[in-house]
Amino acid sequence: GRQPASSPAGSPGLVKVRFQTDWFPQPEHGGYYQALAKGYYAEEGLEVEILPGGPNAQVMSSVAVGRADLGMTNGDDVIVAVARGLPIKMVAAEMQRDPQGILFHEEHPLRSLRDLEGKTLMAGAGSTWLEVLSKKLGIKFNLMPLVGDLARFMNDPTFVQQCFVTNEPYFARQRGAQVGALLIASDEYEPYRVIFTGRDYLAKHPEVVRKFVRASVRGWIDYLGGDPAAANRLLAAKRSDLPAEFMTYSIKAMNDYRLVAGDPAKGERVGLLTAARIQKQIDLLREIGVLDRHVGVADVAALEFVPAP
Amino acid sequence: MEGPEPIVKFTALRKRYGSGPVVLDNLTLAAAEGDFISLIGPSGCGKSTILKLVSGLNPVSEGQLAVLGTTPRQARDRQAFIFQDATLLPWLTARRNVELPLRLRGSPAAERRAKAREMLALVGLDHAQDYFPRQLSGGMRMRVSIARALTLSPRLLLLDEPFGALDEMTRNRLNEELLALRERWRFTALFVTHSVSEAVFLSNRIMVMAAHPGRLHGEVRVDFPYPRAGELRGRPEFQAKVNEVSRLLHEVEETVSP
Amino acid sequence: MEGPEPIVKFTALRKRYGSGPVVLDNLTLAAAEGDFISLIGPSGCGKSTILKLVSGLNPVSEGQLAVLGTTPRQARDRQAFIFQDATLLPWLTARRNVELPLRLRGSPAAERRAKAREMLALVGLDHAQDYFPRQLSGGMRMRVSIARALTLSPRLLLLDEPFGALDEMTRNRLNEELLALRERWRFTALFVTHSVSEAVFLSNRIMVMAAHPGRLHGEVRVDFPYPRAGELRGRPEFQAKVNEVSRLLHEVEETVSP
Amino acid sequence: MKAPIMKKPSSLQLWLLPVVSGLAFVGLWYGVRRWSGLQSWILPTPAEIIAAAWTERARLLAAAGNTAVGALAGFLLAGVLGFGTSMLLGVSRALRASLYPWLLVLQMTPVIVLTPIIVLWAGPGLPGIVTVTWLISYFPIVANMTQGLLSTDMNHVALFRMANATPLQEMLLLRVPSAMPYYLAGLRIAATLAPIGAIFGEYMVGNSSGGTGGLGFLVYSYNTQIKIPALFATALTSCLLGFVFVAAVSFLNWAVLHQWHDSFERADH
Amino acid sequence: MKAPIMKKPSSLQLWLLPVVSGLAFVGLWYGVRRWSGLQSWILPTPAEIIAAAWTERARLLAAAGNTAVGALAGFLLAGVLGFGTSMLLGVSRALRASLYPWLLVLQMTPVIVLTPIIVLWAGPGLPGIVTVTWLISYFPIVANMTQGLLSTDMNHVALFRMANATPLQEMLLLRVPSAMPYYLAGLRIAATLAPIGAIFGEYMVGNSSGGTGGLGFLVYSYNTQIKIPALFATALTSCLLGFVFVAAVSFLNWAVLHQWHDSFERADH
Ligand SMILES: Nc1ncnc2c1ncn2[C@@H]1O[C@H](COP(=O)(O)OP(=O)(O)OP(=O)(O)O)[C@@H](O)[C@H]1O
Ligand SMILES: Nc1ncnc2c1ncn2[C@@H]1O[C@H](COP(=O)(O)OP(=O)(O)OP(=O)(O)O)[C@@H](O)[C@H]1O
Ligand SMILES: [Mg+2]
Ligand SMILES: [Mg+2]
Repeated sequence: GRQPASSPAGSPGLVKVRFQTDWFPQPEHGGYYQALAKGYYAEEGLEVEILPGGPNAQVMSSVAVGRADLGMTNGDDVIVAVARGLPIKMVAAEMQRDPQGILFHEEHPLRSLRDLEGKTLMAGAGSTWLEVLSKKLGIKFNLMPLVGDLARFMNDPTFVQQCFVTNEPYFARQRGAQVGALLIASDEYEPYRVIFTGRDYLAKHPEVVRKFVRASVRGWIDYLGGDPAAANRLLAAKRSDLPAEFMTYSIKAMNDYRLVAGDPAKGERVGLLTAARIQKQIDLLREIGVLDRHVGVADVAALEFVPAP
Repeated sequence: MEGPEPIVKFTALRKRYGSGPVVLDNLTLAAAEGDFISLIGPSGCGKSTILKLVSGLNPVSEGQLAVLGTTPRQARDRQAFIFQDATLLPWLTARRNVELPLRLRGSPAAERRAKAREMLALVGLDHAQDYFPRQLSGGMRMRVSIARALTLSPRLLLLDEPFGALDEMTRNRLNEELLALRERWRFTALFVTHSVSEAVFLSNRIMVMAAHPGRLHGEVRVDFPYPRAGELRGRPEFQAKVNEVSRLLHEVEETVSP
Repeated sequence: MEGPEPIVKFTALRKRYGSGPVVLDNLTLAAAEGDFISLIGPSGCGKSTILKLVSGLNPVSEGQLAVLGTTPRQARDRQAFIFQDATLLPWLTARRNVELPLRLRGSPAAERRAKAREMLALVGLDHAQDYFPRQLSGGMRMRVSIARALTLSPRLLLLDEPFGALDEMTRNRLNEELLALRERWRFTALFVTHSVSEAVFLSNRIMVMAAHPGRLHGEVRVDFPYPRAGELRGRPEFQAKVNEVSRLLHEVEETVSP
Repeated sequence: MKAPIMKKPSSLQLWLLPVVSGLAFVGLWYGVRRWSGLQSWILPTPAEIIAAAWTERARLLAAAGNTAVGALAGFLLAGVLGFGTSMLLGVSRALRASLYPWLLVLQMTPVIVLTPIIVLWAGPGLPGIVTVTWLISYFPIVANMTQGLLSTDMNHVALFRMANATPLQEMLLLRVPSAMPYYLAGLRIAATLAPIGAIFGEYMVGNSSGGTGGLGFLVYSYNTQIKIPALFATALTSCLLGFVFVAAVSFLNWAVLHQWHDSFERADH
Repeated sequence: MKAPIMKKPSSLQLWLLPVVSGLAFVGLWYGVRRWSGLQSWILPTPAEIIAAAWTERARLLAAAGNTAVGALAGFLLAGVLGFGTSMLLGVSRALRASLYPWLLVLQMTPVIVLTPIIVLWAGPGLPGIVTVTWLISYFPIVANMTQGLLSTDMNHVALFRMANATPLQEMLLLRVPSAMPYYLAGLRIAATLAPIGAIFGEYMVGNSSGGTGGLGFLVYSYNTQIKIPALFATALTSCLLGFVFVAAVSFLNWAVLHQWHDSFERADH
C-alpha cells in the first residue's frame, strides 16, 4: 500500500507529488528527506511522497508511465533514455558530480582512471562510464559483474570495484581495510545526477515541478550545510540498518567531493544545469556510440526550473 | 430392422497389433440377445483380444464389428468388462473401488454405498470392505473386480478369466451367483475361461479357438435349460458335453504343441 | 545332526500384518527333502502368506520358522519364488526377463542367453522372446515368469498358482515338465493351487487349509510313485484321491460359506 | 531358530542421523576454515553465524516474516496454477502441443527481462515479489505433474474408458490421484525454490517500504556493510524458512500417499 | 458398421498447433501493446524484437555460444551428480536421513551468499558460471530421481530380494530403470533451468574481457542501456538455447521410455 509520507500528510489543498528514488532510502537522498521533514515541500503547497527504490527500481520507466511524477537518476541515463524514446526530461541537477567511484586498497592505489589498464574491475556492465573508459580513453580492462558484495574486495588487496564514494569506503574502513576511492567524474567526463519528470507531467504541471525543485534544492542546502538530524531521523525510521556515523560519513563525503554543490570557482551551485555541460555529455555519448539518434539539449532537459541563486 | 439384431456381430474380422503378426484371423461370429458364449483356447490365441475389440479398447484392423447395433465405443455404456488383471485403483479401498462405476455415473453416495456392500457380500468380501488393494490376497482382489463390474447391471458382460484365481468352492458359488444374476437382468455374456466344466456349466455356446493365428476352431452348443443348478455338474449329459469340448480342445492344441 | 533336517519347518507359527487380524494361526509343518507339498484352500486363507514367510519376504509374528536349516533370508540363494502375479520388469523383453536371475548371479551373457532360450522353449514361448511384457497375453506373461524361476535350478521352489491362467493342455504339459525337472534336480516344492487334480498329480502331500484365521485343516498323502506320467490322471486311484481332497475342502468351506 | 529381525534404523536413529551428519558437517566447516585460510568475511564459522543470528534476531525475524508472506503466496499460486495448467496439458494432446512451448518460453525467459513489466503490471513490492516467486516455482510443478498425468497405468485408463468416464472424470478420479507422487515431488522442488525465489524477487522488484524489507533486503544490506556472519545468518534463516515449506510438503506427501503408495510400503525385512 | 477410427491429432497437426498458438500469441501481444498503451521500451513488439535480433546478431550469437558452454557443462554436471546423489539417497534410509537435510540447505541458500566462495574456489568466469548453473539445476533432479527410486513397485523389489540381488544390483537393475520417468522429468526441469542458470551465473560470477561475455552480460548491458528490444532479443536467444536443451531431453525421454512405458502407450482409441 502506498501511504503518504509523514509531515503534513492529508492536509487539504496540498498537491500530491510522488517522487521515485533510485535506491533504498540513504543519505544520498538526504536533501529530499530534509525538505520533507522541515516542511519545505508543504510550504510550497506540495504533499510529497518519496517512493523508496531498490535494485531494478525502474526509475525512468516508472516516471515515464506515470507511476511516479518525478524521479532521480544519473544524467547520462536520461539522455540515453530520451534517445530510446522515453518521454522524460531532466529539470534540475541533484548533484553536480555523480558519486560513483572506484574503490581500491591503498596497498595497490589507483591514482587515475588510466591505472585501470589491465586490471579486473567489478562494475555494472553496460554503464556509460565504462564505455567512456574503453572507447574514449582507450583503457583495456577486464569486467566482472557487480553483485553488491564487498567480500571479494576485502579478501584481495589488488581488487578494484565500482562504488559510491559516499558509501562503500566507510564499511570497508570499518572492517579495518585501508581503502581509497577515485571519483569517476573528471574533466573529460562529468555527468550530473538529476531530477527528472515526464514530458506530459511537465506540460501539465510546470508549477508543481518548479516548486518541487525549489524546495528540494533548499532541502539539499540545508541537509549538507545545516543540521541534517531531521532527515536522518526520517531515514533511520525507514531503514533500520543505517548507523548514525555512517550517515555522518556520507554527508562528509558529499561535501568533501563537492558532489552536490560543485565547484563555486567554476560557477557551479546546487541544482544548476547548464546547456553547455549537457551538450558536452551528449557529444561524448554520441562519440562512444550509445545514442541511436540525434538528441539536442532541449530534448533532454528543461533548464528553466533551476532556481536562481 | 428385420429379425432381432445380434448383440455382437463380427464379420470377417482380422486383428494385428501395430505391424505385428496377425493375432485374429477371419473371425465371424454373432451373439444373440441372452447368449452366454464362452471362449476357450490355448494361451495367446486371442481371447482377451476379442474382448478388447468388443469393448472398443482396441481398434479392428480389417473387417467389421457391431456391438448392440452400433460401434463398440458407443455401446460402452451398456457393457461391463472384467479384466484379466484385477485393475483396482490402489488408492481406493475395496468398497470405494466397487463404487467407482456408480460414482462415474453420478449416483448418490448412499445408494452407491448400499450397492457396493451388496456386491461385496455377493463375492464374500463383506469383511474386507475397508482394505486397500495391497492388503488383499490375489483372489480377493479379483473378487473385488468382479463386484465392481456387476454393480451396473450391464446388458453385455465381458469376462476375462474372472474366476481363474479362485478356489473351486468359491468359483462354483460365483458361477451359480452369476447365473442367478442372469435370470434377474438377462445380460449377454462373452466369457473367457480355461475351465471346460465352467464353460459347460455357464454357457449355451462354447467357442473353441486355435492359435497362430488366433481363429475359431469349432463351436459346441450346450442346450441345458436355464436356470441351471449346481447338481447339473453331476449329471452324465454334463460330463458328455465336457468331454466333447475337451476333445475339440485337444484337436486344437495337438496341432500347436511340439 | 540326527536324522535328515527338514527343508522347511514351521513351529507354532502365527502371522498378522501390522496390527491387523491373525492371518495364520498355530501353523506347524515340516517339509522333508524332496517333498512336493500342495497348499489348497479358500481364497484369503493365507496360502500366499505362507510362501512369503518361507521366502523371508515377510517376517513371522510369533513362533519359529527354519528354512534349509537356517533363516528364511539366508536360505534365499537356494530358493525360487513364482509369484501370483507375473511380476515382469516392463522395460525388459521376455528373454531378458528370464535372464534376470542369472544376470544377478553374474553368469556370462552367452550362457544366460542359451539358458533363457531353453526355458522359454520349455514354456512354449520361443517365438515371443523379444516381446515386451505389455505385448504378451496374461498366460504368456505367467509362463515367462515360470521360465524365469526355473533358470536357477533351486533346491526349494515356491509356486503361487503358477498355472492358474493357463489352458488345460498347457497346464498339463507344464505339470509334466515340472515333474521331469524334479527328476533331474530333486527340488523340494511348496505349491499353491486351486486345482485339486493338479495338486494330486504333482504332490506327495496336500495340505488343506481353512480360513479366518488361516490354519491347517488336514493333510492328504499321495503315494503314487514318482516319476508320474500323464496317464495317471485317468486311473481310478487318482480319482479317489481327488475325491478325498475335495471332500476335505468341502468340509472347510462349508464352515465359512454363508 | 527365529525369523530374522532386520536391522533398520529406528525412528530415534532417524532423528539422530541428521544431527550426527550435521556435527560432521560443522566439523568439516571448521576444518575448511582452518586449513584453507579463508577469512571470516568469506566463510564465517558456525559459531560466528549463530552469534550474528542472535544479535540480529529482531531484524532477521521481521525480515523472515516479510519474506515468508511473499514466498507462501507465490508458492500457493504456483501449486494451484501448476495443478490447473497440468490438467489442461494432460487432458489433450492438442492443448499440450499448443501450450507447452509457450510455458517453456515463460520459464526460460530471464526474470530480469520481465522485471519492468512485472513492476508495471503487478506493482513493486509484495505483488511483484509474489509474481517472481510464482514464476520461479511454477514450472517444476507443471513439468512433474504433466509427466505424472501422462504416466497413468493404461489398464486403469482402459477401466475408465469402459465405464464411459468423461475426460473430466478420467482426469479427476484417475490421472490426478495416480500423478500425486509426481505432483508432490514437484511441490517439494517448489517448496525449496519459493523462499529463495522470494528473496530473489525482493532483490529484483522489491523495495524497502516500511523500513523492514525481507531477507533479500538484508542480504543486500549485510553484503554492502560486509557483515558477513550476519549475511550467513540470513541465509540460515532462509533455509529454516525453506524447511518449514519442505516439512509442510512432506506432511502432505505422507497424508496423501502413505495408505496406498509403494514409497510408503514397509519393506518388512 | 465399422469400428470407430478415432480423431486424434495427426503428426502434421502436432507440428502446426504450436505455430497456430504462436500466431495467436503474437496477435495477443500486439493487442496488449495496442490496448495497454505500453511502449516499446517496456514491451517491444515481436517485429521490433526480431529487428533488434537481426541488428545485434553477431553479438547475440557469440554470447549465446559462451552461455551455451556454461549451461551445458552445468547441466551435465547436475545430470550426472544428481543421478549419483539420488542413488546414494535411494540406497539407504540412513544415508537419506543424514544427507537430505544438507542437500536442502545447499539448495535453499541464496546463491548471492555463496558467490564469494564460488569465485574463490571455482574461480570467476566459466568455472564459477558452471558452478552456479549446477547449483540451480541439481536439486530438481535429485528430488525427482529420489522420489522415483523410492516409488519402485514392491512386487518387483520382492523379486529382487528373492533372487538375493545385492543392494547395488537392486539399485542399478531395478530402481534406476523404474525411476527413469521421474529422472527424465527432473532432467526436463533442469534443461529449462540450465540456460537461465548460466545467465544468472554470468550475472553473479562471470567476467568478460573487452565486452564479450555471454547472454547474461548482454542482458545486463542492454538493460542499463535501455535497449529493450535487444534485451528481449537476448531473452529470445536464451529461450532458443533452452529449447535445444529441452529437445535433447525429450529425445532422451523417447529413446529410454517409448518401448515400455505407459506414457508412450498408443491409446488405441
Ligand atoms: N500386505 C498385507 N497387509 C494386510 N493384510 C494382508 C496383506 N497381505 C495379505 N493380507 C491378508 O492376509 C490374508 C491372507 O492373504 P493371502 O494373500 O495369504 O491369501 P491367499 O490364501 O493367497 O488367497 P488367494 O487364494 O486369494 O490368493 C487375507 O485376508 C489378506 O487380506
Ligand atoms: N499390446 C499388444 N501389442 C502387441 N501384441 C499383443 C498385444 N496384446 C496382445 N498381443 C499378442 O496378441 C496375441 C493374443 O493375445 P491375447 O491377450 O488376446 O491372448 P489370450 O488368448 O487372452 O491369452 P491368455 O489365455 O494367455 O490370456 C498374443 O500373441 C500376444 O502376444
Ligand atoms: Mg488373456
Ligand atoms: Mg494368494
